[in-house]
Amino acid sequence: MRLLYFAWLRAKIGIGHEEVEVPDHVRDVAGLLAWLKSRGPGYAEALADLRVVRTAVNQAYVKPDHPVGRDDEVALFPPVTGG
Amino acid sequence: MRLLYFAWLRAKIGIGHEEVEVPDHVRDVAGLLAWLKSRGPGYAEALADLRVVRTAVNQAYVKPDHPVGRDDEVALFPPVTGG
Amino acid sequence: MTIRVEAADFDPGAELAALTRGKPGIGGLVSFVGLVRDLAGETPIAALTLEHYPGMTERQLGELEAEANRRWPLDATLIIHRVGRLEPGDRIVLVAVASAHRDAAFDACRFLIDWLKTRAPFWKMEETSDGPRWVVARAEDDAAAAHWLEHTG
Amino acid sequence: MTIRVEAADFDPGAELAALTRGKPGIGGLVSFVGLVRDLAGETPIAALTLEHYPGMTERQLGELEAEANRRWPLDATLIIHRVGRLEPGDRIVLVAVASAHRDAAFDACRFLIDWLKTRAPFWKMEETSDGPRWVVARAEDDAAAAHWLEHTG
Repeated sequence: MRLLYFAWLRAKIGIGHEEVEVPDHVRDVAGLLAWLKSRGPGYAEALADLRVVRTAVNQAYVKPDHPVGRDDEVALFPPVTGG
Repeated sequence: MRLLYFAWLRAKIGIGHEEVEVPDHVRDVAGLLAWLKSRGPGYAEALADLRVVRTAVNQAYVKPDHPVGRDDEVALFPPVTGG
Repeated sequence: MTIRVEAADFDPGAELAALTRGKPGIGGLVSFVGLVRDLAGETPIAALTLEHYPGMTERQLGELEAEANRRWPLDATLIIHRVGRLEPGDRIVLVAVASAHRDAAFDACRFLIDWLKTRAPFWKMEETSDGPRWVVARAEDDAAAAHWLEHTG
Repeated sequence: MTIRVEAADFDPGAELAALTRGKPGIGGLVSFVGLVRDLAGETPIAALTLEHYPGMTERQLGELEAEANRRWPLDATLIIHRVGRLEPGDRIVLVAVASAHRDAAFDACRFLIDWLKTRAPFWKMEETSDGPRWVVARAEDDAAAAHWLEHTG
């Protein structure tokens, strides 16, 4: 699975993107976020308040119950502030 | 009194402006319009339907009961169509 | 807070750049450009001639600008309206409003063009294949302007 | 129906002229230009850096443009959004909409910038005298975007 991080999520996690092998029990966005939190203090800090984390799967906004699989591109980022 | 005519009112009356001596009984816009109608067929035609005639006295929109005097600039024109 | 009535064409890019130059508090700039259309309903239009009432025009536009500035916190406003003969595709009018916030800029720009269309003494004569004809005021324009009497954005 | 995301500045006058060229059915052209402000609240801002999600940005903006064209009869739309480091007074974004009628152009332009601000994956980092900080999304922007869910102009 390809993971992308933007803005302060990228800064806290320390990288902009990575390829990961997720465990079999990770089936949806909520499961993915829970697993990521366990991967280190940067992840835990970035994902401490999920109210300010948005998720896109394959470049479309999704909700926590959206399924994720090994071929997906999953992006995590704060609420957008362009324009 | 200085009178100004615009758009199709100017075309029907045949002139863009004139200086007139109005009779003493003409005290307001309604009286002025009634008097002007009597001045010839062009005036009568231009002022036949007063619903489509707007009046400005000294460059401000006024209603038929607005007073007019010899030193005023009075303009007659159709509803505006700029922009 | 600039108003110009002129026969010459204007350059929207240069006008917009000048409006915001040296004012770094401006966050949003909304502009409206009105253009001569080639059709009026289904009638082809070869040209328009715009007539106005010099003096009253500037006075009415000045009052509209002052009213917009009373209603919204604006950093800059600009109204340019052309007169004379114009052809399809030609620019007729530019209304531009700059503000710290986009909502104020949008509301004020729309207010200015809505009221300009019903209050500023301009008249259009169209040249058609049946000859010239004066444009009739649109009831929708009156409704758009009246909206602002009840509504302060 | 053009979308561009780029570091370079744009020329609003040239962009607006290109948008309407050769389309004499256009009666109104509404544009919004967003600029970098020198203050965020009361904090002086030295610069902004704009980051985005390449690919998703263009996809989201394309969906917004398609939605605007479903809702209103439009002749042309344009969205340009800059990325990278920008200073106060610099242009950030241009949204322009042309239509036969001004109401459609105003509504669609406002719809596009409202939704862009809440859906397009851009993020701003401000440089202040206290160091860099990420801009926090505004509740007003969510409200402005939500308005269009109930309202078709």
